Amino acid sequence: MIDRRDDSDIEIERRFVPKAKDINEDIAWAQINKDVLRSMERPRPMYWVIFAASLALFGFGVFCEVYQYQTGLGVADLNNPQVWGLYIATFIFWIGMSHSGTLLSAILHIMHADWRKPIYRFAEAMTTFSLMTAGLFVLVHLGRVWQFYYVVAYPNERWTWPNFNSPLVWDATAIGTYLTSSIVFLYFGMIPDLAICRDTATGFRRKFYWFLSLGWQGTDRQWANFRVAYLTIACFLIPLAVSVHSIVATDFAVSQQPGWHITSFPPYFVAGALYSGCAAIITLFIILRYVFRFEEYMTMPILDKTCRLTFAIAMVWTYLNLIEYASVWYGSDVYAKETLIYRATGLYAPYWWAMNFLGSVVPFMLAFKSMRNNLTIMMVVSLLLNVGMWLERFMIISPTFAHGYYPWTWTSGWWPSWVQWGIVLGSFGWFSMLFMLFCKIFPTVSMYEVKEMVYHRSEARKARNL
Amino acid sequence: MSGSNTIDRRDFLRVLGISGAAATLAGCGNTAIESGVEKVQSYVQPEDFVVPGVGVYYASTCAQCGSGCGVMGRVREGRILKLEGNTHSVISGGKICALGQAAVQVHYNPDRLTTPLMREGGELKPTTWDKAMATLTARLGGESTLKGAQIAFLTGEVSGHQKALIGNFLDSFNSTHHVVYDALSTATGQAASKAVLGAAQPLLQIDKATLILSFGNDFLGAGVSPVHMAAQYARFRKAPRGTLIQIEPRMTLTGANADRWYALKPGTEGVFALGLAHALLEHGQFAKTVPAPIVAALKEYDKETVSGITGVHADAIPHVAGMLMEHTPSLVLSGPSAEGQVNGAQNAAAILLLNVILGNAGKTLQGQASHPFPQLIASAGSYAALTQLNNSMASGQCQALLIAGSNPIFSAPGFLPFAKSMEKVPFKVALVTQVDETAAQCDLVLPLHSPLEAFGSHVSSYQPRGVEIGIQQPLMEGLYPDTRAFGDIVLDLLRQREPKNYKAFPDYYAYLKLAITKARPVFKSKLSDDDFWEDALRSGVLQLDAAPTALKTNASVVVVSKPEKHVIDVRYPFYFVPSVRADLRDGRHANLPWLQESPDSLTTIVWDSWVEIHPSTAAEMQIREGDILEVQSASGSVRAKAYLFPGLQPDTVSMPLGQGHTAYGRYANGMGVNPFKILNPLFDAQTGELATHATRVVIKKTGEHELMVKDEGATNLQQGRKLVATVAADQAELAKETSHVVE
Amino acid sequence: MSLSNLIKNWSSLRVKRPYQDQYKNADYKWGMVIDLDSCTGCNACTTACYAENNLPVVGKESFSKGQAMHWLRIERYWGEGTELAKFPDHGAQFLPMMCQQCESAPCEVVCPVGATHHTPDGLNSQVYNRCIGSRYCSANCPYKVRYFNWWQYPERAWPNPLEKQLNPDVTVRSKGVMEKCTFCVQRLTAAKNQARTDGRRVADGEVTTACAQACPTSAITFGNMADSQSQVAKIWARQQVELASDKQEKKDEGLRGYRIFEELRTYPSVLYLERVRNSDA
Amino acid sequence: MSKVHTMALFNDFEEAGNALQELKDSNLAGFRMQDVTIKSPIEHPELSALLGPRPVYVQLFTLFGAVFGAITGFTLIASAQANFLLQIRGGRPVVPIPPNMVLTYELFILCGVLMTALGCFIGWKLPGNRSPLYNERVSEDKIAILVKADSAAITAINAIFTRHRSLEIMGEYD
Repeated sequence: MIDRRDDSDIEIERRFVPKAKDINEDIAWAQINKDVLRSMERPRPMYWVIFAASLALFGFGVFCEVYQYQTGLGVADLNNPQVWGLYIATFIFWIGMSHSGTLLSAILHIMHADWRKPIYRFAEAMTTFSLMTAGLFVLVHLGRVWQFYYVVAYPNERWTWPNFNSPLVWDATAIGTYLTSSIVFLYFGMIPDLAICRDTATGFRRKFYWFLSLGWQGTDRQWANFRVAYLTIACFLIPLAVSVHSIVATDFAVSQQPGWHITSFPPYFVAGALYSGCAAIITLFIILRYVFRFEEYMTMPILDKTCRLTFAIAMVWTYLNLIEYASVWYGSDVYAKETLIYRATGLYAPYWWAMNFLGSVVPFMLAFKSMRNNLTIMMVVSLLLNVGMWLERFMIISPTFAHGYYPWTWTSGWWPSWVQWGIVLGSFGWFSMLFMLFCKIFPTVSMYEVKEMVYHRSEARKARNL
Repeated sequence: MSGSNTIDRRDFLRVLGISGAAATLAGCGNTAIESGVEKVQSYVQPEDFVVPGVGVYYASTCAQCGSGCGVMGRVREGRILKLEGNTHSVISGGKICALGQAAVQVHYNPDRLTTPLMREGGELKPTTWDKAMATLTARLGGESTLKGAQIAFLTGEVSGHQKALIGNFLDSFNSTHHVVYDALSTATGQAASKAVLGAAQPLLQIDKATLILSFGNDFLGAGVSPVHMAAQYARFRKAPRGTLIQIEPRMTLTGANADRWYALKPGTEGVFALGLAHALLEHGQFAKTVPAPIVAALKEYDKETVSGITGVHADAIPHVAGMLMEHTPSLVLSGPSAEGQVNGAQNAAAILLLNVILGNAGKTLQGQASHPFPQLIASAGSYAALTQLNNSMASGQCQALLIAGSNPIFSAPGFLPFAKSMEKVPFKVALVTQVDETAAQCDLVLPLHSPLEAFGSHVSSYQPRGVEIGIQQPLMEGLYPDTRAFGDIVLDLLRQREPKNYKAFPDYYAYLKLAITKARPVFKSKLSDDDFWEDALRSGVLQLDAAPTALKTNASVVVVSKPEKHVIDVRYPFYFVPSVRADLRDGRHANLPWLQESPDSLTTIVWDSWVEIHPSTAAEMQIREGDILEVQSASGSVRAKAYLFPGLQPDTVSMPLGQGHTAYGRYANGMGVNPFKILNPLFDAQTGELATHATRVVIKKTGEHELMVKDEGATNLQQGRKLVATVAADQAELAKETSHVVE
Repeated sequence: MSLSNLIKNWSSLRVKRPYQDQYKNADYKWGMVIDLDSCTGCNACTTACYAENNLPVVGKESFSKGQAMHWLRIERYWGEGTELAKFPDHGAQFLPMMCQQCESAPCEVVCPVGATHHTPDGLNSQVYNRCIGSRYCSANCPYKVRYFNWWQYPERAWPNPLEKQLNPDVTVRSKGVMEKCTFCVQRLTAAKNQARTDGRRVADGEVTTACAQACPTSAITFGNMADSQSQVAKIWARQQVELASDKQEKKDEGLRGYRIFEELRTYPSVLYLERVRNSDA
Repeated sequence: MSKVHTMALFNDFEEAGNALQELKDSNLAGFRMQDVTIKSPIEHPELSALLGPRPVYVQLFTLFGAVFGAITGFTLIASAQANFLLQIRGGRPVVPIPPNMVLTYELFILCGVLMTALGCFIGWKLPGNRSPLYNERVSEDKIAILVKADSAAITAINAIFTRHRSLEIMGEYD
């Protein structure tokens, strides 16, 4: 079944892949290894340029944080009542970003949707790294970072414990759990591929992969245990991912502030999270497809499916968003209603309307096949969607502070200082840095699963032809 | 050295003083200790009443304003930490105002003057006390040949034995030029009051009144003895609850607490008052109270005319008149906004006339008890006195000028060339705790003890009940070795002038102690002199029960001219009303960070000056809050941010006094602007006092905009929340409530 | 052992507060009454608070950024509704607002490290050296009366020798911690210790807060509500305001007592008496 | 008699399957089906089915982990709350149920996941399940059959392999 095709030319220029063409079942497995491993070879100069850029961005963020650490949070121009500013907004943004990767991967894995296979690896990596980024903001926003470990429940002679009633502690636990499980999930899914790397690599890298691949040889026993374990973890991850963002939502829903104290917040947050996550997947999909010449694996039909999924989620989010407004509008909580009106008409109106436009109108671009087939448009749209999602988080935080219960502390104008912006930008630098490193150290496409995919498809075809 | 008691006290203070250094580690973040600036020392046999970690209270008297409130200072490990009201004092009644609280910041102010300064080569340079005193004695000591008007002593409101000492000092030059200048002087009002009620400073029995009608009198804020007045006000508000009606161009703190507040055009208070008088006199029962000619003259003051002139709705006059008739006894007060006019005395007289008509004299108005030591009572400052001084300086007549507790270069109006005239004086000495604009122009600047470090006595010009002499005693050892007490310096000079009379007094303490103990018989004390003295120090006050005296009212002095509208100068369309902040007053307290940061009661603005403009006017002129406006009068102009303020007569703009210092330390310099400088040379026709509220200005938009620094948020309304609920007086069962006001 | 403790005291660990007569048998429950008819908005109390509690003066720039540190602020309103009248005919509305020491405080629930909690004598305490500065408490405070140390004030607020005025009984807060009105807990502790040594309960009027002590019109009354004979207890009783209730059924007419945001069920320990105005005037 | 290993590489699953089938049917002396191991680049359940039942115990670990996590989670949190000195917060019960449920839930998942991973590692006989023969082409696209048998049987087995077009036979010969 495996025909030896001469693939001397692939090194030089990309093979032509027709748009509608899904993954080619006849592709040589060796070819798959070659193509994927090629993406891990010595990077091109452009890589270093971009890497340096993100490093610089991260460096600036670190500088801002150090300055803030030394001087006090005053440099962030936060105040009473604007106590959180961009930090918590961006924290939620990154947490949300982290959701699609693992969650989708897990769901699709259970549903045996094989089109997941070429794209889940980088999606899960994205999850892990955006979680690590989100974690940074938890620290950054603290007044006394150096005491952060007070949140950890560790036995001590004073019998003092964190306040388990506090949603922040739930956050810490949930995010900790989620990060650990995500890493385990990502790593497990990678072991067979690491073995492949081990077998092809030389020198230090060989040792490295030899260690990581835990002596994987693809024996039947290994495969059997692997399948069960991987599936079980996937099952755990689905409720976990949902719980994590619901808990982030309780940070607000559990509190008493108008505009936060809303029952529909947890599902609303989860939807928003999936939404931004999918958008991010599209972005990275397009980038990787182009940079690593993965046209054959990250095929347009897969992108198409992802886009349609994103559109569906966008509509769910829109719905939840609207019922949140509706429930507030028709509810009897005058303060919440006041805050809602303030969002639409007050100081933050432009951002609020932009958020609604980007979040609910722009996704309709995804409804059209012609659009979905145009990589450039999809790139732009996916980025716009994430801008919208960031604004959503910003619109949850600031307006409530600016127009809460207490009229005396209503703020007439508030804008974050350069330190805040610096740290926010730094987080993006940090994320892309990690992600770029990952792309060069680990296979961004799951080779063994692509093999499974093509194998099963060709088997199916054989069956049809009989 | 001085008598035995002194040694004890000084010793005790010294002991505390040493510990003062050690104790600072307790609170202040340890910086001074760690950096080795201060050493930790253990107590060497501490006095048994100095317990480490236990605060001890000592009585003294507050010198922040002229009210002479008795205070208690909390001293711990030798540091004065906080002031509270002294319950022995009838003036403070155990309470204290923001000003009083901030006295500790006068004492601990980082910008305090710690060494004498002498002018060398045109600028002030630090020098030693020996040099300073040498120069001083050379000019004003025994050999000095200055006579009479050649020497003048300029002070703010000063009383007690310091005042006596100044008098004696000037006597030794046959000079009577103790010039008392108070930028916020109420001389006009006092003159009118003397004429109509027979007392310049009658006792106001606020708590006895059932209705108070106040024409811009800010007795709760920047008035005379605000703490005492506040306590009275509290009782006034308890059942049966009295009603307060305030009529003024710009809402004062008192106005903000009124049951009914009327805005009227500045300067027309008299007209309004006469309108009320007219309305009242139409009722027979009041007919006899005033001479017929006045009644006749009042005919022209019908409500329409009055309304036309004052800008108050016509119905207000019969309404208020009706209230006055219903509620007796009532109390009618005049205030700065009425008195600071070209017809100020007339206004005040017309206002006080209402008291005569309503027969409040003897009920809510009484004469102060006769004082056994009138020479100790604070003499009222006046603007006239300052102009005289200015002239004698300008004419080159004045050869030596001593200044204490007064800062005319800052607080005198811009048109008065005080600084220039001062240059003509060959020898100018300032005695200050901190260099201010005036001191900066002097040839010799002597650093004083803060009021918390020095002995003294205070006799307020307003004695609410009987007679009270406030004793001021040091609450801690001097912070700086090179500062001296005011009394000691003057005494030094006197010892040189008149050795035979004064050599008995090694220092001001001895002088004061003797003076007080000599007064013992007056207070009918059975104690020995020393016990009497210690007792005075312990309680902080000397009190004498004395009944209030009767008032001899005289309605006939009231001049009732034809009511006439103000002529409007089109170039200056706005009335300009300088407002007095209860905390900053005339600006002498602008160097105290607590007061700078405590939001102005009505605008909640901090650290700044502003121009108050009525929202409707602002809307017409398209002015938003924070727009920088230029306020220009015939005599000058200042720039400040606009603040939309509803408690304002729409043709009026108002600016707070007290800001705009240029040489008064880090906390005052560069904060806001000084409206004193744009006042016009307008004077009260009768007293010749400065008409502070008569200036007219024009507002120019500069196009610049700045964020207003205030505590108030985006709204100044309750937005439907039940934050400050208000209930109608007849709905509240006040009588059943347990009153808890300090009597 | 903790587990046995858990099992032994399970029922007591499941009690919700506040409940009827919660402080009936307690020695202390600190409470306050503010008579808005007496309050003139003169700022004496706020300054007293600065003096007593080592509040830093933040300066013009920080104040303009909304970083003021006044534990006790006096608010001035021009009206109840949303429309500004042409003239404030009945004066301004002053409101001294400080931590309401809620019996069911929203801030306490959300603090991740339990730096703020409820003391047995009914105070909402703030443990500075436990605080990590997440500012969640402030975010969840309906009254916005919690103040955060945005800067290292010990380094900038008290230039020598101003630091000599600092009250040794009160710590100077470092950057990054939350603070708020404590009802002058240092005074309360001292008084309680004194009383304990004398083997008695703190007498009414023996201890009071700096603001109440200064207030020239005695608009503020402070005391121990557990002592039914105390001034505050009497006023609360007279005003028929129940500490543990979120809807006050008042038997009599003409009572002025109310608590701010009662409907949020925070159960404040500060009782306000309505401002009175003569409507005929 | 000493046991030795031999491993054959196959091009695809069919051939490997046939080879296995034949091995199974040929009941050679000194050879047991349990000693056969398949090494493949992707999982192939049908093929491993030929090897007979090889149970997996990972789920048991999962179950234990989940239960353990839930129970200890709640107990630890609740008893910590019970012993915390600063107990009363916002009028809530000292041991509130909803928050503890949330935390219990998280710990339930965390322990579940970790134990699953552990279980899998144990299933792999980590550390050190070093199988003597391995060919790197397995990780590419080849299927390998590793057999452990008496050296006598080896030749027969290799014969079977070659019959099924095995690309290459590796072995340890003594």
